[in-house]
Amino acid sequence: MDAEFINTYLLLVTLTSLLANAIISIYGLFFKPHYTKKVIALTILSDTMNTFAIYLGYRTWVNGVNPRPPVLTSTPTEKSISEFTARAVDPLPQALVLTAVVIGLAVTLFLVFLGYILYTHYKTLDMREIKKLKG
Amino acid sequence: MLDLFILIIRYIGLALITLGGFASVIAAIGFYRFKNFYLRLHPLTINTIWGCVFPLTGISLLTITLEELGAYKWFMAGASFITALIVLMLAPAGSHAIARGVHKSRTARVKPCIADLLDKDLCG
Amino acid sequence: MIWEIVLFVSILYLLNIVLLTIIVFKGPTIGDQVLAIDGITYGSIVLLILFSIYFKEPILTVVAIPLALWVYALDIYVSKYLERGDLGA
Amino acid sequence: MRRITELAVILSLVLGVSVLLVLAASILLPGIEVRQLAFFYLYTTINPWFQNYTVNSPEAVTAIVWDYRGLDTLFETSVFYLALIAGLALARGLFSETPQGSFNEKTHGLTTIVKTVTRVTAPMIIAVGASIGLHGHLTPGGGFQGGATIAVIPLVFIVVYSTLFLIARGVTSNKMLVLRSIGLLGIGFTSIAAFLIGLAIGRFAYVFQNMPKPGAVVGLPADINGALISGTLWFFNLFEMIAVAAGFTIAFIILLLAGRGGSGGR
Amino acid sequence: MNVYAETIVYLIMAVVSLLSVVAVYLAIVERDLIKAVIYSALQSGFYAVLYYLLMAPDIVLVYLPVAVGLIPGVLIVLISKTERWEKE
Repeated sequence: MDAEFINTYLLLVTLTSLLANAIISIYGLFFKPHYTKKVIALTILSDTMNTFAIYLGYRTWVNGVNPRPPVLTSTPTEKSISEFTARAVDPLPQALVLTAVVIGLAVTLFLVFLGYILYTHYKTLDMREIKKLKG
Repeated sequence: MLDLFILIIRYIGLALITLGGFASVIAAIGFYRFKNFYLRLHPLTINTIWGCVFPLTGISLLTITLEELGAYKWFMAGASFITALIVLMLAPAGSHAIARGVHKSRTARVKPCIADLLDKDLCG
Repeated sequence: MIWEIVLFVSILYLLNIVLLTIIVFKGPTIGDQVLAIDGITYGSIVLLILFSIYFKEPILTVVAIPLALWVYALDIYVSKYLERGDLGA
Repeated sequence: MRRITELAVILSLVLGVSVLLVLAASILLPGIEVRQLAFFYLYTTINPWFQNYTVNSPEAVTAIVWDYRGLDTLFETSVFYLALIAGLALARGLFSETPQGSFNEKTHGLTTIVKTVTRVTAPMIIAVGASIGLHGHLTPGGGFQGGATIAVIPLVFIVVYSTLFLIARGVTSNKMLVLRSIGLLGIGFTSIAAFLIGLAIGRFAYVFQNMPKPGAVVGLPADINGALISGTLWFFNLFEMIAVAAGFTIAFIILLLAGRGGSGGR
Repeated sequence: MNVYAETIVYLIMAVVSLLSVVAVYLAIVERDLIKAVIYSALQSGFYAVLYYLLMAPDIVLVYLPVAVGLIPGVLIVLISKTERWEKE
């Protein structure tokens, strides 16, 4: 049980928890009858997928030196730029997730409007009863 | 002289941070010991003032003595002090709003009850 | 010595977050849960700023201010729902 | 009891599968290196010795969002507005009636304490959002972040006061529509700014060009009087912030007006 | 001390994501939809801490207003206009 084994184990606990979150939210999305619960499960699923993308862009510590965010805080010289590229994490997944989060909010607003219109038509949001009503 | 001054500021900051850490754990235990919703407002206050506002002030005192942080250390001290001010303003208002909402909607009962002058039915 | 104290205090705040999370999971009413979420947020503000000191990255401090603001928003949503039942009124 | 059993099963599955994974595979773990593309982005995001490739912005994420992959972000912005407009179009036919009554301090909203605190802190929140948005090319932040931060304020005001309060103060959905259109037009004009300058002075230039490139020497300035603005990035952040905040405000006003006097469902 | 620091950072990541699993599970099985929204807000807070430790301050800044500030509000509006309990 050296330190490296424990570090790897803890990183994999994080990864597996994300996997479990994805599975649970997919279950909620398909098998829970209520519309609002489906919307909640959808937001959780999209958040989990975004977190996977961020996680794959992470880089681990080297000899006790932490990675740093992809923002250069000192004046750009040869030395600071090479130190920056040696430590900064991957900026590309962050840039992609950034727009995905805002689009997710717009889609949630759309689904909320749709749910309210469903309720004014059917007087219920339970999917089983809506299927029964057929009208 | 200046070194002594910096050292005093640094130790005050570290003391505030350490006290805040212990106070936050005590507040979390208090959430278990108090038995109903209205009493639990009290450990939340401990968590807010001792566990958040004072450590943030301590951090802002500590960071202005740390040369390792580079040119952005004044930014960090100012940002943590502003966060402390915002928490000091917003947390009591939030607690007040949630306590009033819960009491008006009668979701939580006053369980070990001596008197509830606002709403007699909630007692007991 | 500063870095050791910062790490030790961050573990205390992690303990605070875990204990309050259990309150959120078992608290009987909605009010308890919202109060515990407030406590979690105030704990994690200090946790994040402590790690910003430890990593020696001062720009990471920016994230603390929104964290303090939005939990207030959550408070008043729940409060207005419980008090009025209609958020627009 | 059933919940506790299910939770125990799930948590032990997570911990056990982690043991299997730690013994079996190391391919899913982040390593100590980044990929070559990320290395390129990090190396050239601000680099005085690579004038033909650099963006002159110390923040790599904003540089990727609005310069390296600016066209992607333009289309993502249009997808985002399509989703918003689809939601509004659903609501438009059903709830277009104007609200009855006027705002009354006594009967609408929460208590005086909450109202006062909200009134004091709202300018601070807007200032924080604007600083997050406009410093997006120097510190973490940008147009999307600042816009989403400012967009919480209308929702908080609607909840603490009332929808009628916002409408009485002149924040109506039509004005917000104008503001949002200004933001979108600003994004469009900024994306072809270098092209228009090139047309005016008769030199070759690309659409979505920021800094001068080999073969196209037209470009926007990297700094004004020594204050770094990174060419188009500052303008993109400003207009995106306005557009995002105004777009969400329209949606909240219409959503909170729709079918007033809800049952509450207690 | 630096060796412990790496382990402590990974430990916080692991604990926070394990707690988020519990929050997601309770959000899915809970019948009271207001409580489900509160659990989902808690999960969002944990993910924000996780993003911070994965060195993505930009994502934290956009994710906190959206997932803790706006989505619970919008969902509570939907619940207050429709129905609160999910039937068996």
